[in-house]
This record gives sequence, C-alpha cells and structure tokens, in this order.
Amino acid sequence: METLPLFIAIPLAVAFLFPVFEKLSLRRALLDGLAVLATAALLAGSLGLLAQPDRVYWIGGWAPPVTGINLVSDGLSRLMLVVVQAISFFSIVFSLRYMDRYSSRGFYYGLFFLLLAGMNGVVLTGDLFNLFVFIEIAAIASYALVAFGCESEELEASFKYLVLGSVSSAFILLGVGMLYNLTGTLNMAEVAAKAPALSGLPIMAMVGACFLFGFGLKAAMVPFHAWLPDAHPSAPAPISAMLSGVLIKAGGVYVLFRLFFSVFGMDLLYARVFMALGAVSMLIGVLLAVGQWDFKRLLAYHSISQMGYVLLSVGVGGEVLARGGPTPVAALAVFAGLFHLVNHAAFKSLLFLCSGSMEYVTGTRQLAEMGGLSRPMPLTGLACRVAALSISGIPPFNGFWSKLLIIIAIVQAGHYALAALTVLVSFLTLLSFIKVQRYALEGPLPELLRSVREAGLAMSLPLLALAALCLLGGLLLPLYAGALFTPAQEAMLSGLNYARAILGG
Amino acid sequence: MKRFAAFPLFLLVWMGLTWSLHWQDLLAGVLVSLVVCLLVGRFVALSVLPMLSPRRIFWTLVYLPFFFYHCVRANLDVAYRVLHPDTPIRPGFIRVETTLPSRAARVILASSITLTPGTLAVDLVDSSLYIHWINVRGKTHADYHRAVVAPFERILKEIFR
Amino acid sequence: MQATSESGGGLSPIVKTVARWMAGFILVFGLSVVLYGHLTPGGGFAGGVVLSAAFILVVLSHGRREVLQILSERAPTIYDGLAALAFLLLAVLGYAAGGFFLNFLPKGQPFQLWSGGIIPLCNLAIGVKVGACLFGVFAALAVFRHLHQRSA
Amino acid sequence: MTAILIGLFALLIFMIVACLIAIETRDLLSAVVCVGAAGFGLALADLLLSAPDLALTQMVVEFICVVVLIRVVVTRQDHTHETPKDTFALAAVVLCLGLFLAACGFTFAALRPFGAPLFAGPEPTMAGQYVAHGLPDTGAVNYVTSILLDFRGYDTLGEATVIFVSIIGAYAVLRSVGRIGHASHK
Repeated sequence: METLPLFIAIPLAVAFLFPVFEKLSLRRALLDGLAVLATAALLAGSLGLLAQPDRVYWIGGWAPPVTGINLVSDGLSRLMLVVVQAISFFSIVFSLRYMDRYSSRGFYYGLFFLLLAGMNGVVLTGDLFNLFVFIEIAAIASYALVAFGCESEELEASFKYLVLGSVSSAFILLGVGMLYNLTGTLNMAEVAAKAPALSGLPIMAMVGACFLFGFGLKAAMVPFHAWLPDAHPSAPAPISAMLSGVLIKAGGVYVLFRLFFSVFGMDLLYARVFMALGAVSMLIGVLLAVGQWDFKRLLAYHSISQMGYVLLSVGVGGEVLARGGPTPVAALAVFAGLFHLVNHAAFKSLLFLCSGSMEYVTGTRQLAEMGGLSRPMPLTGLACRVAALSISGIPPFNGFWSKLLIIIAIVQAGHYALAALTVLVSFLTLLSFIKVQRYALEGPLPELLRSVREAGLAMSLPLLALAALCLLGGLLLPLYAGALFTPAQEAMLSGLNYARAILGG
Repeated sequence: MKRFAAFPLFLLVWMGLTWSLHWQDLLAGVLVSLVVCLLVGRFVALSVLPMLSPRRIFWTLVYLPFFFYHCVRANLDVAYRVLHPDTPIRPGFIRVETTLPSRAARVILASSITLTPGTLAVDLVDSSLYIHWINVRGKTHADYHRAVVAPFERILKEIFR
Repeated sequence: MQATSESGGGLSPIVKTVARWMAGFILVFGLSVVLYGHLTPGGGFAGGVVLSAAFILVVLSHGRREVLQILSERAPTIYDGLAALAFLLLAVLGYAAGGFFLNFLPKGQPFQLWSGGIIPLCNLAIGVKVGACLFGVFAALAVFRHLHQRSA
Repeated sequence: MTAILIGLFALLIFMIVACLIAIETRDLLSAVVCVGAAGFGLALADLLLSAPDLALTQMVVEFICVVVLIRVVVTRQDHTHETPKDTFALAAVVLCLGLFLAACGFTFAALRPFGAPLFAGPEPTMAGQYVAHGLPDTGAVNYVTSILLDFRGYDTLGEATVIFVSIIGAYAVLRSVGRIGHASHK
C-alpha cells in the first residue's frame, strides 16, 4: 500500500468537508474529533514512513519518460514531513480549547488543513510547478489565518504579508518559467540532470537569484524579513506556532536546500550567499528581538535569528563541499543545521503555544503587564522555562546540542569569526529570554491577574509533550539520529545524484 | 411542472451549440436541460405551449423582418444626424403608455425600442415606458406613441393576443 | 430612472425580465463549454466562470434585498467544498484502482462526448467549483458585505 | 511572425499604460475600468499567440471581475487619499526595476527564441511527450485538457484548491465578529 498521496489527500478531504459540516451544525466535539484524528493519523503515517526506504511515486501512473508529476520520499522530505505532522498535531490539540475565543471553528479548521496540505505537498513533490502551486496553497491559507481575528492591526499585517508574499511568488514563478524554457522539463530530477550543462550561463545566476529572493522572502531571511514580525504575532497562537515552527521551514528553507543542493548542485557562490544570509539574519534578528516588549513579537524576531543559524550551518556545509574540503566536516555542518531546524520547530512552537496559553488567561501579550505567572500557572511556567532555556542553548536541552554542533562544524571549517558571532548571538538570545523570565514568570503577580489559573488540560498537554521533546530531543539524539537525520543529511550531501535516484540508471 | 416549460427551448439551444445528433450529445443535452430547468426554471416560467400556435409563429416571422427594416432605417437616420454639420438633434425623455397586456410583451417592446438606434427604453413602470429619444418630435403622448411605439406594438399585439 | 441599487431594490423590470430569460441560456452555454472541454477549447475553468455569470446576472438585476431572502451566506462555500470533494474523490477512486489520479475509466472513441475517461467528470467538478467560487466572491463583496457567523 | 510581435508589443504597452493609470488615478471607478482594459489586452494577446481557450477564459473572467468590481465600487463612498510623493522611494523603485530589467535583458539571450515551441526541438522535452502521447494515452482530443486533467491532474487539483482556499480565506476574513469574549489588550 503506497501511502505518499494520502499525505495530501487526507488534509484536503478534511478541509473540503469543513464548510459542509459547519452548515450541518454538527456538534463541536465531532469537528474537534475529526481534526485531531486526521492529524494523529498523518503523524503516525509519517513516523511509519521513516522506517521505509527512499522511493518515488508517479502520480496517475505516468512513469518515465517524464510526463506526469512525482512524489519523492527521500531522507530530507521524510524529516520535514515528520516535523510538519508533529507540530500540526500539537497545534490542533492546543486549538481545541484556545479557539474558543474566536468565531467560526469550521473555517479555522478548514484553513488549518489547507495550510497543512500545502506544506505536505511542497515537502513531497518532485516537480517545480507543482511546488509553486502547493506553496501558494500554504501561503494563501496563512494570509487568511494571520487575519483570523478580523481586527484592523491583524488585517493590516495580513495585507503586508500578502503583498510581499505575492511578490515572492511572482519571482518563484519567473524562475520556474526560465528553468522550463531552458531545460524543457519541470521535473526536478530531469532539471538536475540537465543543470550541469547550463551551469556557466549568466541566466542560471538569474534563476538562482529569483529563487533566492522568492524563497528567502518566504523564509524571512534578513533583507526580506519585514513582514514576519507583523504577521506571525497577529495570528492565533497555534497558527503562530505553525507559521514560525514549520511554514517558514517547509515553504522557505527546505525548498532552498532542495533546489540548491539537489537540483542546481551546490557551488561556492551559492554557499557563500547562504552563509551571508544566515549570518546577517542571525545577528539582526536577535538585535531586533532584544528590545521587544510584546511577547509574540519578540518570539517572531527570534525565528528570523534561529533560522539564520540553520542557513549559516548548512551554508558552511555546502561551502566545504564545494571547495573540496573534508567531507566529515561538511556532513557535520549539514547535520547540525538540520538538527537545529528540528529543534527550532520544537521550542519555537512551544514558546508560541506558551504565549497563547498566557494570553488566553491574562488577555495580554505585553511582558510589562504580566508577572509572577509561574505560580498560578505551574505547567505553562515549566514549559515556558524549558523552551526558553532550549532556545538560549543551555544544557542539557536540545538547543544546546545543536548550537554546539553548529559551532564545532564552523570552527572545523575554519570560519573562526563566524563561530564567534554564533556564540555572541547565542548570548544575546539568552539575554532576551532572561527578560521574558523576569517579567512574565517571576516577580509579583499584578493585581489584575490575581484570579488567573491554568487554562486546562487540553492546553497544557501539548505544552508538556513539546517540553519533553525539548529535553529528550537532545539527550536521546544518538538513538534516533540514524533514523531521522542521517538519511536527510545523506540526501543533501549526495547532491545531483538526486536525479539518478529518481530517474534510475 | 411549470418550471419545465422552458425545457424544449433549452434543448434546442443545446442542439444548436453542439450541432450534432449523436445519441451521447442528445442525452447530455436532455440532462443539462433538466438540470437548468431545476435551477432557474421558475425564473423563466414562460408558457411555451401556447407560443407554439401557428398564428403566433406566423406573426413572429412577420415581426423579425419588420424589426430589421426599422433597425436599418433608424441606423441611417442616426448616421445622417451625426454626420450632418448642424447635428439636427433634439434629445429628451418621453413617456408613452402601451396597451400591451403581458409583462413579457412589454419587455420585448422595450428591448426592440432599445435595439433600434436613436431610442432607448430606460424604465418600465406598469404600462408606462420611459424612453430617451435622440430627436423628440411632436407634442402630445399620442404623437410620441405613433412615432416610436406603434409600429412594433401592432405586431406584438398579434403575437401576444 | 427607477434604479435603486443603492437600497438593494434591483433594476428596472426590463432588465429583470431579460436577465431571467437569459440566465437559463447562459447556463446551457456554460455547461456545454464545461462538458465539451476535452473536445473543444474551454473546460471546467472557462465554463465555470460562465456558469457563475448566469447567477451574477440574476443577482445584479434583482438587487440585494430580494436575493438575501433566498440565498444563504453559506451556499457558495458548500457547493465549492462539495465540488472540490468530488474532484478529489475521482483522484482517490483512481488511487483505489491502482494509482492516485489514475485515469481508470475506458478512454472511449476520440471526438465523442464519452471519451477521455475521467476527464469530462473532472471538468464537471471543476466547473461547478469555479462557478460556486466566483459567485461566492461576488456574493461576499456585493451582497453580504459583512458575514454574520454562528460560533460553532 | 513580425506582425504578431508588433501587435504583441503594442498590446503590452497598452496594458502597462492601463495599469499605470489604474494605480495613479484617484477615482476607484476609473481604476476598475483601467484594470478591465488591461485584462482585455491580455485576452487579445492570448488570441494573438493562438491560445483561444486561454483567451476565452481570460475574457469571461475579465467581464465578470469588472462587473463585480464596479458593483462593489459604485455603492461605496470610498475616496483614495492623496499620498505625499516620496521621491526617495520612487527613485529606489525605479532603480530596482531598472536593474532587474537590465539583468533580464542581459541574461534572457540564453532563452529559447520567441515562437520556438518546446515540443519541436531536437532534444526530448515534456511538451514533446505531451504531443506524442496526448491522444492515444488519454483519449482527449483537446491537448490542453489532456495535460490539465490527466498528465498534470494533480496540479489542477492544487489549482482548484488555491481557488478554494482564496474564497474560504475571504469568507473567514470578512466575518463581522472575529473574537468572542474579551478582546486582547493592545
């Protein structure tokens, strides 16, 4: 039984059903049950996929010579698939209670599953135009979800996001069009097979620039980051967790890795651009974050900074690979980047869910108006501390291990200045999260918030589960690295062999 | 049953569009016409069967060339007025009473007047037609009626009797 | 002029009557564009837009007030969802028959209406979907203005 | 070929001018009419490039969109506000656009010449496969449909979903009441 198409078909079917269900005025429990069941099934399916070998699925039975679209399950896409399903499962469980504060549960679930279907489609596809289509699905769903509260600030943030997102989509489409014109095919593997012959042409630099701009904007790398600090905090908290936790990865960073490692082949120029983008994002993001007093906005700026780590580390790996340096160093750098990507998904979603939990009971996102919340809300407080320690890189949490590996890899690659910068950024991250601890969790409880209590088990359980992942993700790394990370790292390092793996021969 | 009155009309249009007598096309046409009748049949609700009487078909066939003739004549008239150096026009609104009985007949009258250049039916309130006329001639309602409405009305009255 | 679109009363009886007559013929034309998409230029997207035009015409001529009495706010999204589901169902039926989006029906004779396997059915689903969608956009902008949701 | 190119360029210039007027005009209704004109130009361009089905779709969509937009604009007393001209922003935009166009002009020479179809080339391409396999493998006489709904039916599902998500999103954003209970403090 081939399960790959189900990762798109199930969320789409669920999403199409919700408008009908809302008309039928079904009991709320039924809607909730369906949503949880669907995400749980997808999570189980993606975990089951980890045990299976790489494979290609030709949709419609159109086997090569390529006329149809293919779905690809290789190490990198399986890794992303698991991360997407896991975060969406936790977000849905958290939404059960949190979305009481919003109207139209049916539309919320519909848009959520469309977002999920879009991301799964992006992660699994092996076709450039199909990639564009599914990126659009995810992006449009996220525009609507950012404005789901229907207040003027949210609409404004969503509009800004929409305009910049459309510009980036236009550039992506332009890049896809140019590649189609040059190679006569949209299949990534066939493009990869023909790319080396074209590599010297200036048009390939143009294509690369279009993709870098387009997906860089979706990933909110620093020159293109203006939309993110408005858009991510405006969304309902579980959606912020989805956007920061997985959308900027599945729709931005993952595609950059896929295109530049597997399709174009990493060369020195691209690797240096990756490193520069990563380093600048890392530094600017954290500098902007330190001064923030809005909890969610602070977290959003940290997303830019943390994704900078990932891009920098993978860029270093690519650079070592391109200049013919030692392969183990490149492998370590790529591994560390991917590990940090997964860790960021865990602790950033956790932080956003914590902020949602606090906002749910206190009605505010301003750190200055909170205080002493760890006493009335022990579970949320605990989860929030774990996540804050994790993102600041304090042992024994997962963020520490990935940052350590990143720094080791950068030092081994010989970029001492970048390693120092990484340490500095890590220190600044710690500083800004000390501020969060100090103002939100410690100190006296303000008079207004005397009566707050924990929001309930449905909201606390996902927090605790994610907090456990943050702790165990680092400690148990040797146990699961072989199943999760090694195939992904191999998929990226094998570069243009992607074409041979898919087309055979 | 009233909503299926327009069924043959839809089927006829379908056959004209597909221009084929193959059984598949006809079957599809029947299905499509049924669906369209279900959707908007009660909006259309034309009484089709009386429309098929030979007398009406005859007068319809008379009406078409007559209308065409008036159309051409009005075209030439408007062209003359536009091209003439003095542009001899006298635009204005007029109101005429029509004696046609049914609303459908009045709407067809109004459409014919609109399609004829120089006159434009603006609104229809009960039996009064408000018309914009490029060159208003005459003084009384009877004058207006004779000039603009009467030629069409005479034949339409025969069709919708 | 009697035009009272401001208050939602609709246009003059001339326009209303003609719009009612035309709507049926536009629907027939739209459905022929949809169903013959695999034989002639056209298909679900173009035909769906034509289908929505018929309904938009009726709504435009009759005005908000009259329309709001028969049209529910949810109708467009429901037809939209159901048609999308039908399209997905065709794909999933193919999946059951051996491959996602497999064209599992017999191909038929070229140039006949019944040819191309699932293609005409897909066209039909897309046509309904696009029609409902465009009409939904129009209704949301011009008829409802603000949607009053139940909190489910 | 040259005649088509000349017509195409004329249409492109017409469309660009229409879009610029649409952006610059202060009256919403004129802006809508200009957008409609640009869309009409696009339909004509499709026709020139012998894509009748695209032209048909574009034309119908354009009519409907213009009608809907006029219907929406006519009853609203919205006024566009005169924004002060920001010379620096304008200069930056012109500079970026100029750089982009220069880069396009420099690099697009490597692309296939205009009017050279991908399926007619010597090397095997996707388009060539479609032309060779379209009728025998799908049974659809219209190649566009055979690609749209059979070879790349999955893409079309995605496109249909894009439309679906747009309308669901629009309905979600147009709700009159977004939040229940106490609104968050700002």
